[in-house]
Amino acid sequence: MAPLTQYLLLLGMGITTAGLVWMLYLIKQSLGQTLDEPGKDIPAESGNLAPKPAWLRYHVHYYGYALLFLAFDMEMAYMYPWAVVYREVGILALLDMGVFLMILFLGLIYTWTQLGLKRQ
Amino acid sequence: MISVQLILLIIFGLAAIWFGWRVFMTSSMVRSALSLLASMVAIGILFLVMEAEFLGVLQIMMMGTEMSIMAIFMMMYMMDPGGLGQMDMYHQKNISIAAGVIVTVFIVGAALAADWGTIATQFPGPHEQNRLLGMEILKRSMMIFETAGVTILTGMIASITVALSIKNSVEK
Amino acid sequence: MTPFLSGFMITLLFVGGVYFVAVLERCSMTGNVSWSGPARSFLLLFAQEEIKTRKHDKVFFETAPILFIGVILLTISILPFSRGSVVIDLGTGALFINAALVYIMVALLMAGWAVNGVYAMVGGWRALAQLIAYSMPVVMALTATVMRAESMFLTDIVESQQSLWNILYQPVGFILFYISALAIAFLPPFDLPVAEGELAGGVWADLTGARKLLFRLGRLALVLTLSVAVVVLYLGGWMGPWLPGFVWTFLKTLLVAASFFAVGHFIPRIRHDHLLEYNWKYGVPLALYNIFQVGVVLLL
Amino acid sequence: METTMRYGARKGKMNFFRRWMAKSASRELCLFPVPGPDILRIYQSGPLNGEARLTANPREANVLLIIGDMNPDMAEQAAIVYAQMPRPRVLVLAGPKHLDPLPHPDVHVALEKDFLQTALPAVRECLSSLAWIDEPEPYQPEALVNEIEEAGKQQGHMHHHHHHGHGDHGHGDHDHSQHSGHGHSHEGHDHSAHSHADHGEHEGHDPSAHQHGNAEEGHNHDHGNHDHGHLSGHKKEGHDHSAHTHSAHEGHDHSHEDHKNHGHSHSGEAEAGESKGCHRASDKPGHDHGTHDHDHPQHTKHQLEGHSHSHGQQSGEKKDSHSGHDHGAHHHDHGHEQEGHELSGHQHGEHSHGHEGHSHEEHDHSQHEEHGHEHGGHDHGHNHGGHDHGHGGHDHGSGFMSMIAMTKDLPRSTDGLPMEWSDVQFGPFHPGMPGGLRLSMKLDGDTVAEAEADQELPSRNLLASIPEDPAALPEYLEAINPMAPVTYRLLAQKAQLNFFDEAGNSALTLYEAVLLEKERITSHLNWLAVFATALGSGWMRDQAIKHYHRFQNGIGNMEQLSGFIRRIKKMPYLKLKLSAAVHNPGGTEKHSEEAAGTHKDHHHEHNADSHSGHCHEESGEQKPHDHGGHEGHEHDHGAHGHGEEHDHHEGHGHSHEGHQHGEHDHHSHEMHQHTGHETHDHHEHVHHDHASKDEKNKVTGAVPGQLPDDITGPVARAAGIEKDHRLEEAVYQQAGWTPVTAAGNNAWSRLMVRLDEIEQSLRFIEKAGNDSGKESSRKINIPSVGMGNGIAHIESPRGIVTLKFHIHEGKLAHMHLTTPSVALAGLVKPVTEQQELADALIAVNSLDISPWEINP
Repeated sequence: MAPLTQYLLLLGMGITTAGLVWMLYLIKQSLGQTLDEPGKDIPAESGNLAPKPAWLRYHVHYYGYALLFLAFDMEMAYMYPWAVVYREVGILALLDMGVFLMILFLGLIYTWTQLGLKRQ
Repeated sequence: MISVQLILLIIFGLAAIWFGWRVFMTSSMVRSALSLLASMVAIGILFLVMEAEFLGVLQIMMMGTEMSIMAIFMMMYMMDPGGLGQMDMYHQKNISIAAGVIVTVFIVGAALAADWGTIATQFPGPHEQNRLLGMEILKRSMMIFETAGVTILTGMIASITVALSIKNSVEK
Repeated sequence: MTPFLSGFMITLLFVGGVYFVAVLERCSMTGNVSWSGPARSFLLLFAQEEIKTRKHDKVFFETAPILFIGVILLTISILPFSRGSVVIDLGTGALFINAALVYIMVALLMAGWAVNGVYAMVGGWRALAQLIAYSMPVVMALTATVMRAESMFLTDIVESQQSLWNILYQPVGFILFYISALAIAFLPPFDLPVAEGELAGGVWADLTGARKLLFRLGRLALVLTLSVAVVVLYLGGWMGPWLPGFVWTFLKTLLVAASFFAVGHFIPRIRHDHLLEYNWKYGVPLALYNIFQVGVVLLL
Repeated sequence: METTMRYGARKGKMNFFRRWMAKSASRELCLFPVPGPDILRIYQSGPLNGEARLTANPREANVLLIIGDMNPDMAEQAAIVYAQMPRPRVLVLAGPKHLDPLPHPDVHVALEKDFLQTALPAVRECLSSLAWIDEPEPYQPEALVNEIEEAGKQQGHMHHHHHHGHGDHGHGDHDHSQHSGHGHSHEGHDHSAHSHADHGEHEGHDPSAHQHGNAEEGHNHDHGNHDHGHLSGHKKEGHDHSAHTHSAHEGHDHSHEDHKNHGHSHSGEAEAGESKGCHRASDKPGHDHGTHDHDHPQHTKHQLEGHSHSHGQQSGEKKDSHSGHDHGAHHHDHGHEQEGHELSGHQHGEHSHGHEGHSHEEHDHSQHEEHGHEHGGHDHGHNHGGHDHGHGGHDHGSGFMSMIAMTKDLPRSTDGLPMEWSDVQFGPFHPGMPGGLRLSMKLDGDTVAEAEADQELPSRNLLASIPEDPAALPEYLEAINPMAPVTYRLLAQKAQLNFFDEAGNSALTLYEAVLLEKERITSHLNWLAVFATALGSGWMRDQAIKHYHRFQNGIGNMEQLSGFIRRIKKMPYLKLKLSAAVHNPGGTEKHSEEAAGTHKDHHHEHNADSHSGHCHEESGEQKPHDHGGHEGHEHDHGAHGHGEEHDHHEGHGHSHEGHQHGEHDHHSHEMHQHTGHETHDHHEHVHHDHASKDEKNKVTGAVPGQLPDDITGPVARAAGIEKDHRLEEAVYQQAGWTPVTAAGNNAWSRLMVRLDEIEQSLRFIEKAGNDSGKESSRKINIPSVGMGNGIAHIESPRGIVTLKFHIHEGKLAHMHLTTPSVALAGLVKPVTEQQELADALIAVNSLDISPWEINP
């Protein structure tokens, strides 16, 4: 299969899924409308009417990890092509990637020592 | 096949631009961040359409997490992240419009003026591309690759230091 | 096998697999096997009203379920069920799995945000935390399988296990991937985004009717997908004596899926901070060790 | 069964497809039990096997199951649940025929054992035949509609408010709409008056505030300016303003009076200002102060939502006085106005920059620290936050919104970031909480900033009518608390004996003790099921339910239960989850305390060991663990408990000596704490970077510092404090009974204590089994006349319950019940502070607060 055909297939699958979901919605709609009642549209909160919208400045306590993750995420870009040719290149690849990963690992250890590996 | 590619290119190119525009047209921070994600995915699809599979998939994968992480920071640091107040997202409107127009003109000009050469008809398949990319990293661009490592390390240390400094100063 | 036949087989296996996973899930929840239970659950949600919460984010509310189920279907379509029986054999299959599964988190995050309720929102952001925790070990474990196969084709990865399955060749990688798969599918003990006793359903607490149905269905498909992924990457895929390939895949998949549900029964829900901490303090170094180990063994 | 499902059916005609679907789906019953699954279990004789399942939230349910009568408040919340359920839905009332504001039930059954077996077929019938009807009616009871209107107003406000942000509206009317009753036009200068008063007071009274002195001064000044700007909008208040400032300067007493003339908001401000000086001096300011504290975190939101915020507060705590309310609104308006200013581009730029920079920093700091244990100079920091904010706005008058300016007001998290806190309710119908318990939290992201268990009794309507006849007391008390009916009945009988019986022998008989222990087992198992739900362990929950039903039916198997308990103790990760050290950024002090605990332990332990070699099985088991373990906390308590335990033991023999001894111990303990404190601080400073283990740690569910004296029951015993009323009962003494203690004061040790108590009770019952016999025929002669008091204590599964009543002329004149849950509810705040949401819920759960005895 030519690569482009594959992508078209993937795209087609995505569109088909969306179409099926849309059909599901249509069938569901034919089963009756939602009756509008007071309180029904308020998010369920253990028997309370949630007093206000939840969209606030939500404090995400793991932002330290998130930053670390961003840095490590970059490394993935190199890892995959490297893995494909690893056997072909041999020891040089191991050393190269070893150095690269050691550098990253240093960053992890640094964060660790800075107490960054915990909830903030 | 070229025509299909062209159509897809146009569709997803426009989608990328449209989502990019949506980034600024919504007042919800999370929606804004995820609009950017959608725009990036559209660009990733453009890579796929141009049969640079690794780049495309990588783009789609990395942006998924990175834009989500951007969403948390946008939500944490912006007022009214939900946009329920219909607050305007743009400031200095005139300057921005001017800058936007100038840059667009410049880019379009550059694109039209550049000599793009002949369209490649023969190119390696995805697997071969991956292999060649790996070879490139390990042979010719090894220094760049290792430098990138050090750059990432610097970035990591810098970001952690900055992020934790507020906290440490509070604790001390 | 002709493409048509293999397509048919795959669809059959997929639908049957999802149903079977549904039975397993129900069994893990209620403790007794009920073959008609999932169908009744389906009808219950089907007959239910659609409730949209006040001031919800319309775009997210509509797209999150589609995105969720969509990426799962795309993922399963690139997984080989048997030799030659794969819908799309992508040249970067191993990477694609990872890319698609990232969007599970995005869908959860969107759904959590869309509802505009605190329970859901906490769940949504927990989903992101979970991804930040498990993502690195998954990527690195996948890389190690690619190293052995010298290719990102999933079929090549299966073929590379001809002599020895990856579960034995790189056990550390298998353990990391297996645990991460649980986290990707937010199954207990990693069900933080939808924790019942904490968030009363979290991300999908306020979804009803079709949207809930899509999420539930999507999660079943997700469990199946991840089980197949574990089989393909570590359990030698379709390989096995006597029986045809797809039967082996199916059997192994169900075994893995059953084990997925069993694990959660015996471990309490992991704490959010532990999840992050353990993954970064132990998971990442272990994953690096795994790469190193595979690298050394490959060169010997 | 005559029902129409008017409020439960979907609109539409029944056709073939729908009928088939409804019929199939009707076999899938998803129950949402109200008040909770734990109450439902009491009426079940076995687990729900396949015929129905319980759901975690009303959205998934198609059957709302109301179990028993409940007070109007709870009924209203049940109505909310009903309203939030998607149709088709069935309402089942077990017990009451009708419960306002819920509609007429679709299925009604008597509240009896296994009522579900009669209810479920009827429910199925309803769902399969009436899922769609032609004329369904929207369910809109008045109570609900009113409440939602309130909420709707808030929303409207929010919008409104944000438009304000753009500067397209005047400011005044905003307020108007909200405080229709109050003097609405004073916002701005009110505030100024307030600030002045504050200021004066600070300099005069509050020494702690001095460090902020200079910042404040500049502050005040600027603020005045600002007000002027504001007043241009509200012309007629012009002189009021000046008057205010004056009065404020003269002294707060004066201003207070002055304010009163103006209306609510004024007095509110003045009081708030005043209360700073005299916190708990008089009733009224104290109260205000309370409300003020509350305002604090919400204050943040004023900027964003201002109004909705104060509203929310009002609805959340109806008891709050108006003053508190107004105050909140005030701040809001204030900040808000500035926003308007900024955006409309008014040039107020004269104000200096310097302000926002440094004073701000200090400020936040103080605010942050105070927030944990309010009271201090809370309002103080608060007000200033408000001021600062205004300032920032001015500085950036060029039309660009400054982040620094806008975030000044927000409460600071422990990492110093300004965030908004959301008010969330966990209860009364939360799947991971005891049914009926209301837990409200302020969440900073997913971390608990503040939590509180509402002191509201689910069966309050019962309590309102104390029976006149003393003979009816046992039945009456039995009905109050469905979670421990036997205990409460025994309690009443004991009190009666204490009063009426000539012999004056109100001690428990062996038979009664066995009953009590049986109830302890079932109570603990029922708790375990809820706890396991919160933990997320399906296996543990299912097993606990299974064993619960077995014991309830009297066919409990000791072997199997012991096996189950052993498996829980060995469950992987459980101990780590419940007792592992967590990072707690807020608790610098707590940490040192804990570390100090480690120091002090050693001494304690020495004492204890040297005094007697007697060692408890439980503590013996725990001790090696603790030594190996990494948390000082557990360790500390282990030793501590040990010490006390021994004291107690000796105290039994020769009470005097034992007592003295205990006191002595206590002393040394305190001293050590001191020294430990200092040394530890030092230590921390030196090794700041490597202190991954010495980090500020907190353990799930741990109570910082000393456990309050009024805590009894398993929670106290888990902290090593041997408080158990059974020690004073002859039956137990004869059996050589000693209480189970643990050495942790955290969720894990509480779990362990309860599990061990289950086993202990089993052994007790087994031992008593031979000679307990039938109920001894103790007849109580209840005379028709007489006067006096009756009193009884009993060790309930949650701690010591005390009943006192006063009888006048043969009639029950007065009754007072002291229950352990009231004291336990007081622990909610300390155990949840700065915990992640899940940990906080587990911590609260580990206390086993029974909502049925929370505010008798």
